[in-house]
Amino acid sequence: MADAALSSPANRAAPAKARVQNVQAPLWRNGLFVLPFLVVFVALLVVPLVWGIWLSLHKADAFSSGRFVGFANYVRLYNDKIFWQAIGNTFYFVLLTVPALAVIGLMLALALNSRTRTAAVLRTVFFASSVLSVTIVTLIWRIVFVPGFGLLATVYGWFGAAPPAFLSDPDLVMIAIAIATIWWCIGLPMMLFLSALQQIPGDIYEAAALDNANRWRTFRYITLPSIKRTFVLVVVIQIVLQFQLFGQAKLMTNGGPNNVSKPMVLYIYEAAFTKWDLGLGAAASEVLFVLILIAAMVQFLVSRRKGESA
Amino acid sequence: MTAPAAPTPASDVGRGAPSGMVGRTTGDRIILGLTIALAIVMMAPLLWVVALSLKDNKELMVSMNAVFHAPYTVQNYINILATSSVFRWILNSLVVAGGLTVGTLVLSSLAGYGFARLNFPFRNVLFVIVLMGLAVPEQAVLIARHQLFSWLKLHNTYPGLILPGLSAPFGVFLMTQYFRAIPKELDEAALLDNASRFKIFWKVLLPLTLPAQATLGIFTFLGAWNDYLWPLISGTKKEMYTLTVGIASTQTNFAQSEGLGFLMSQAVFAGAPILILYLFFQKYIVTAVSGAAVR
Amino acid sequence: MTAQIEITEVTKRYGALTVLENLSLSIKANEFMVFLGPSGCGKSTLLRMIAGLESVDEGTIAINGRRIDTLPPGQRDLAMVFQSYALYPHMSVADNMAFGLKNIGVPADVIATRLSEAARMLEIGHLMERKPGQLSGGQRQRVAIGRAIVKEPKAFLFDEPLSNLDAALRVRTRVELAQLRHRVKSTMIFVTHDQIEAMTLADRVVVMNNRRIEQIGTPMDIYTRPATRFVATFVGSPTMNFLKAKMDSRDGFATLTLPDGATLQTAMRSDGLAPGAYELGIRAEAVRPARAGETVTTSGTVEVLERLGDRTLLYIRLSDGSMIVAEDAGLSRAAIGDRMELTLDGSRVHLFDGEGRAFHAVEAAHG
Amino acid sequence: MTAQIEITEVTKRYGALTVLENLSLSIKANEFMVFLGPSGCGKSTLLRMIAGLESVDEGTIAINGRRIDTLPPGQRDLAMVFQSYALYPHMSVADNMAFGLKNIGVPADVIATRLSEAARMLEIGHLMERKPGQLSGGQRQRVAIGRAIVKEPKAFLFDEPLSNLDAALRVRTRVELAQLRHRVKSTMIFVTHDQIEAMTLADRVVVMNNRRIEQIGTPMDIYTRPATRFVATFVGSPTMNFLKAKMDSRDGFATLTLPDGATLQTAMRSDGLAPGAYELGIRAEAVRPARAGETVTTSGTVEVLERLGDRTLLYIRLSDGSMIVAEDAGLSRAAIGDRMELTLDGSRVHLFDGEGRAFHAVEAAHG
Amino acid sequence: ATELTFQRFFGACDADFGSNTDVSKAVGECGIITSMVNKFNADNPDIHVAVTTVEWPGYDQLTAQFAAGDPPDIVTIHHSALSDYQTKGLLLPLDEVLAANGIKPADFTDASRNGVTKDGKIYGLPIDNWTMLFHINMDLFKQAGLVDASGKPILPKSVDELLAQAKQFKEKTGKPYLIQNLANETALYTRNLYTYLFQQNSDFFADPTKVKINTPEAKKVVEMYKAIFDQGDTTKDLDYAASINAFLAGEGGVHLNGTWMIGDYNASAEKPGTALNKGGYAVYPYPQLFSGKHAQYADGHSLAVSQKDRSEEQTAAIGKFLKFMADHDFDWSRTGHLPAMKAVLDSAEFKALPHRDTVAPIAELGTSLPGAVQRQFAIQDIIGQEMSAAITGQKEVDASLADMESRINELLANL
Ligand SMILES: Nc1ncnc2c1ncn2[C@@H]1O[C@H](COP(=O)(O)OP(=O)(O)OP(=O)(O)O)[C@@H](O)[C@H]1O
Ligand SMILES: Nc1ncnc2c1ncn2[C@@H]1O[C@H](COP(=O)(O)OP(=O)(O)OP(=O)(O)O)[C@@H](O)[C@H]1O
Ligand SMILES: [Mg+2]
Ligand SMILES: [Mg+2]
Repeated sequence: MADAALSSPANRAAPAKARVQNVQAPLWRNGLFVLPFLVVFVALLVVPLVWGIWLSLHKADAFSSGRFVGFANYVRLYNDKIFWQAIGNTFYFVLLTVPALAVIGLMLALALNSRTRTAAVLRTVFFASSVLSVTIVTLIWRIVFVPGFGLLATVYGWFGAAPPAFLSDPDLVMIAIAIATIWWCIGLPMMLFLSALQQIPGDIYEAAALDNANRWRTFRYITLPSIKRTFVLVVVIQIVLQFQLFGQAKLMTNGGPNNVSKPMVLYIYEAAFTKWDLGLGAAASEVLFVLILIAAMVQFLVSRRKGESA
Repeated sequence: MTAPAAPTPASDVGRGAPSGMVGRTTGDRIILGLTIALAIVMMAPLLWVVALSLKDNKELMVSMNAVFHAPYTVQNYINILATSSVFRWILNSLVVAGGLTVGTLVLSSLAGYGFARLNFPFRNVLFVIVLMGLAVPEQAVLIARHQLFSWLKLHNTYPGLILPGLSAPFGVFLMTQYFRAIPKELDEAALLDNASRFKIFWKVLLPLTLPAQATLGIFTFLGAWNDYLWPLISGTKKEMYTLTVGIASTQTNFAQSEGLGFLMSQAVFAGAPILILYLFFQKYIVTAVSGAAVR
Repeated sequence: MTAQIEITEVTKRYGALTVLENLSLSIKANEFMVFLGPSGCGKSTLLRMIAGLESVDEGTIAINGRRIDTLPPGQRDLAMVFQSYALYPHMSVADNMAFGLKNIGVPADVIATRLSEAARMLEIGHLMERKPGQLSGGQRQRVAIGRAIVKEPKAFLFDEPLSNLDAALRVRTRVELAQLRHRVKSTMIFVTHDQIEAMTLADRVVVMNNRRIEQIGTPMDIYTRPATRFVATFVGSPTMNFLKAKMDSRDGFATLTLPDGATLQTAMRSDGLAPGAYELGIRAEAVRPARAGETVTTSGTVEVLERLGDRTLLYIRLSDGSMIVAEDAGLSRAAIGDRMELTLDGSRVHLFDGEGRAFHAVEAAHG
Repeated sequence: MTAQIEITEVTKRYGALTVLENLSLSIKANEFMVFLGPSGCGKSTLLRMIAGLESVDEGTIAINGRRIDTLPPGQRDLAMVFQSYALYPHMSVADNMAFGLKNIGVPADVIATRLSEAARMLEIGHLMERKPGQLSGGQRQRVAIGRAIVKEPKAFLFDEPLSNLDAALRVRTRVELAQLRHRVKSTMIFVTHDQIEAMTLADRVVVMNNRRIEQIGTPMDIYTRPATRFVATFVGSPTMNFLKAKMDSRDGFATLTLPDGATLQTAMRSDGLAPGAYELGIRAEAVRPARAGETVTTSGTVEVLERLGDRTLLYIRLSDGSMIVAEDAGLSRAAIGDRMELTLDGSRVHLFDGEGRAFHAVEAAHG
Repeated sequence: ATELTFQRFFGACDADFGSNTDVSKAVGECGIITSMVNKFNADNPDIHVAVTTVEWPGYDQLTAQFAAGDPPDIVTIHHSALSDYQTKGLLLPLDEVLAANGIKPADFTDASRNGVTKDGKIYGLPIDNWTMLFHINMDLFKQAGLVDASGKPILPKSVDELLAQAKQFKEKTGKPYLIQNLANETALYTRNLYTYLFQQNSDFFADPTKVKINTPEAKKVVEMYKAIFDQGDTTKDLDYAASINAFLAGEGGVHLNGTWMIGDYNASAEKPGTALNKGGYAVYPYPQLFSGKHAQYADGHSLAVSQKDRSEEQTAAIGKFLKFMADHDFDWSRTGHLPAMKAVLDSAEFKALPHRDTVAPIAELGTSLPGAVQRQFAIQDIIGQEMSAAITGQKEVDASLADMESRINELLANL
């Protein structure tokens, strides 16, 4: 018995040692490289996420652990007109900004895709706003939109006209927020398109020139198909980003008038920090998460299809 | 992601454009003209804000049009500097943004190398989970995270401000992509040179990721510097304010119009360092953006 | 339709760098003209100027007597095949070929006819619905040619179209191109830095170097009677052997004394030649191991031996230290380290004087 | 230090795909062995298995009698030169070369000596402080070799090290490599799909195709006595001509009847050959335009003509429609469309039967 | 020294008052409170009060701090927000501390004492009361013929009168009668509604956990504001800052704004060349338009103390600080707010402050919501949103009121 017990590990070790060496073999040891990040990732993202889901099943405020209520919070969300409105607002906002960002970004990239000094300066100009924080962006745009003495009013004043009430007309507030957002975010799509344009080999443009293609046909038949994937990518990235609208709405209109500019994230924030209804806020968070996850899955599928065909 | 070459200078950006071709100039000029016009529209709000910040508050209170004529003053900026805490806030922002940047670089590089180059049990599953983390908006975990940090007594500490940012998977994603683009022969050559896995990472591959490090570093730094929501609810003591929160806190209750110029100077003050940083690192940022997404 | 192309005193600069200077060249209708030269000598630039992809700084380019250097590329009625083929990656082969025709509003039925014609000629009929990404290198190459053919242009411009193919395919495609050239009657300009391509395809070769044209002539001309030492070096593989030599005249023919004291009687008339120091140029195929009884010109030791199958190249170190390459049969019995006696063929020598002027034993070749 | 390498019944699979199957091979100490084969045949895979960069699924690899396939790559005492060179881009040339030595704790003075030795041998002394990015292709190649040399490995492994060089440089580097090989005494394994490299460099060539070894032999062996039709096709440029032929025996030698009715008396013993249908293989250099008075084997029309300078290749369409390539002198007077009478050299023919077995007129070559 | 943390809004003004200890020299909310703390620190070397300023109103942050278990010692809280924290047991009852320092609840004005008293205990030191006022541009009123013989503005006494006067005002001056900040705003709407519900004796918070606001009284108020809006008798698209500018520029007759603006407007009126200097500036409580109780909505600021473990010295120091603040209530009342201490209200020096004669009645008129009503800031948002929807015509009045009621009740039901 003892002998067998002693010898068996050795026996087992022998073939293990003789086992073919493979530099690609999975080894626990290799996992050490990703471990530090995984610890932080799990502790600060996965755990809060799970905790958030748990919380969403509770009636809880910031100061007490709360009591289990099952899906009651979700039922409340379902019955809450404002929540539906917030979802609608969010989609409306995405609809306002994403196509504009994609199209304007592409136009700018096309116009600035050259090696001149001017183009370099203009690229800087169009990207510069992207580095500002939301606090500053909204401050700037409030000053632009403010009735009476804002930049817009001043400019309109030169022509003796009164500007539209961008921050109080229910039909215009979302557009105002969208304008500020586009101004703020245009740099990223532009850069993505620029880099995509640069990956189009110059010689197919030369071939097209020899093929007598005019500017429009060159764009339509050469450029556009070549950046199709980037276009999809930009759209998906922007959908995910714009879904998370918060700062602009909170700081420019605080969701008003009458919630027409209240996006989901602001709803969540208010539920948690104004109404102290953590459970409700957490439930709304999960809904947002699911919506964004769907968008991200689309992105994943798109990029995977890209990987397959590449 | 392109192969890890030296970062292309920004002036190289227009490579794809046909350059010496005969013909087609008027059209180009019209487009350039329109673009410049749009750029001016783009810049107008910024210039307006800068102009406002250089005006005396009292004068602006009477009429906003004062902005179009002299006198201009830097008094608003002097007032900001006199708010003694501002330097503390800048320090806090530097510590938080810097700490987060360094931490992100370290964690992302290690993990990126691991995911890109090494095989270990459950690697693919873990990578997909991390990728799914990209879809988790910060706001979705805000509440739970705040509670967690309360229990851990991490609020109003530097770790409390830095740690949440470290969990963002974007850096890992970026670095993984970047490591994957480095030719595998380099690892293999080093393996034949008897180098350990860590040595390959540290001595052979890491130096090649410098452009990506610069990119990720800049983005992380910018993001941390401009973050508003988390510092607002975690760094709640004056001496733990970051610059964004601090500047927001000085805005007077209900009397903004008194201090319009002052308010604008704060906007400029908080935005300027980051804009300068941007201009300074522009070429990296440009390649970074390009590299990060396409492919 | 074909084109006679006249390039007159053309100059091209990139900033301070002058790439081409005062270059003139006349290409006959239906001629297959090859631009040959080392990398960076301006071949592509010249071709692209003809195509309209680069502007002309000075001088003019005319086709059939009409000046074209001010026209945009699309209106010059030329077709170009790029080194990278520049196929539109997202269009099918058929669409690639039809794009240029659609742009100028050619009727659909004409397009269809031309496409099927070209597809038949190039044997790419079964590929018409594929995307370029689904084609092999050689197939892409043929599609690129097909795209040029359907336009029925006045002239074809090729910029190193074979250099992206692997060795075996390159040889095959070269042969196909040579066949094609006799089916499609049109002026063709072909850029390459591969002298074999130039030799095998051209009616005439323009050898370019360093902003200038070194020589224009038929392939055999430039091989057998290189105008300059550069042309002699650049054309032919292995490279021509060069040896220092002292020239004397004997019986109206030049006699050479090599550095190791050996003498070589040449078939070169010494009429116009001043006796003195020259550089002797001789190709490997004119240097052979001496057979029993043959006159031995010089001798040395075999240092490297390259068996190419049908022949063997011997790299031989002469007693004065210089290296000479000799050609032997495929089944050569030579081995490294062997002492080897060599015969130089005096009827195939070239002399180059200090100014780079060349003198040849062979009279102007036919063709 | 050198290595005798024994590969025994090695099999390699990627998932369901079997890349190598039951392959055995023995490489002698100090031998220069070339793996030759078409793209994707598994050459690199085999090399990388020797290096330890790929695992061995079945079978063993031993060096000097010691099994190494279970050792990590760093401990096998081999050096590898990659196709892309894989130089560490951020390290100077000197650091690149020293990296492997430092990793195993070689003393600094030894490193310095080895580095300067290698630098002298490869003439890269002036490049030692540069980064790889500042080197030309050829220089990088030499640095990569230098990095291998300083390790003083038991064997060198080369994976297509010349394929990233341009044509001229490739020829030059090939010659350099041949010279180096006589200075550094070590076993060398060299992977290529370029038959000229294989022919000119190898002591022995392993011709691989489709998971298997087709033939192992000296370059002359595989050129003159290819074991299979595949080898015959793959080795030699232009590719061997193939014609259908009916074999009969006359006086103990094989006589062939070609499709156009022409007959060819060969120097091949017909002892072991069953009369019947075969494929005749004959290289271009054994097919010549018949000179006056010579026996004419067959005739056809010149369709393509490739002037290579020292010789001319004639692509001739025979009356039955098949194409044959013949070799003529550099100054050949043939022109396209000419009717041409050909002599086939009966002492240099090969026959391939239906199973792909080969029979040769030439006896085993020397060497 | 004993360290106390004091968290407040009112902004930062270290540039002007960072080292000022002479409270009488300070002006404005920020300047005065900064100077007061400076002076306290100077007077009490054994205590150090460290100030954290937060963005107004700072409750998100405060909530976060309480949740994190690390709240400041002393914090500014609106009377209306006290119960949120008090009901969670987060605040320290101050009765003992105040008593120990000689501050008696009876010293407070009624409005203030009611504002800080919850369940019979005092949870904050009241420092002021504030309310909304009619800030009047006398020049335009004169042009509109709305000034009586004694030079006092004529204010309406009923809804109809209000509408008529507004119409008259517009005809005479070409400018709107009211300047309201209707953009990006909820507080103004809510305060207006509360005021006129009080004036109709509507007891909409009879049950502090359930509102009853879908009532004819509420409808009357909303319809009145809608009529003003529809007739163009008010500015429409101004936000808070813009409304102040508009009033200063003489763009309308009456600015609905709080007590805190008195100082600024008065200063502007004294400066030659300004719109207010032309004909003068007057300020009054909201006019009584209905027949019920004379009342208007009021709130106040207080200093609350968080519930946490403290040493005796710390508690004593807090007491000392509160006492100091109570003693300097007059200085604070210079901001325009009404003092929280009866004695100050009655003092001559207070009465000598500009316009205090006309606004003093609000000490009596000022009414707040029942102290037990929680989440008043959240309720304010709901009311403001629905009212603005109704007034600007996005929604039917009835529908708004119905939604208003159900939303508030849903909020309160889920506390
Ligand atoms: N856009 C440009 N800007 C500056 N210099 C250029 C440009 N294009 C080409 N050159 C320079 O002009 C010279 C000629 O270039 P060209 O491309 O015509 O050479 P080539 O003969 O075609 O060489 P290769 O065989 O390598 O293609 C080179 O020295 C090159 O560096
Ligand atoms: N990691 C892998 N996974 C799956 N299949 C692979 C992998 N690596 C190589 N192969 C396949 O194995 C076969 C042999 O590949 P290998 O690289 O050895 O070819 P090779 O002879 O070196 O070709 P080349 O001359 O193109 O380099 C190929 O069919 C290839 O597709
Ligand atoms: Mg070129
Ligand atoms: Mg390979």
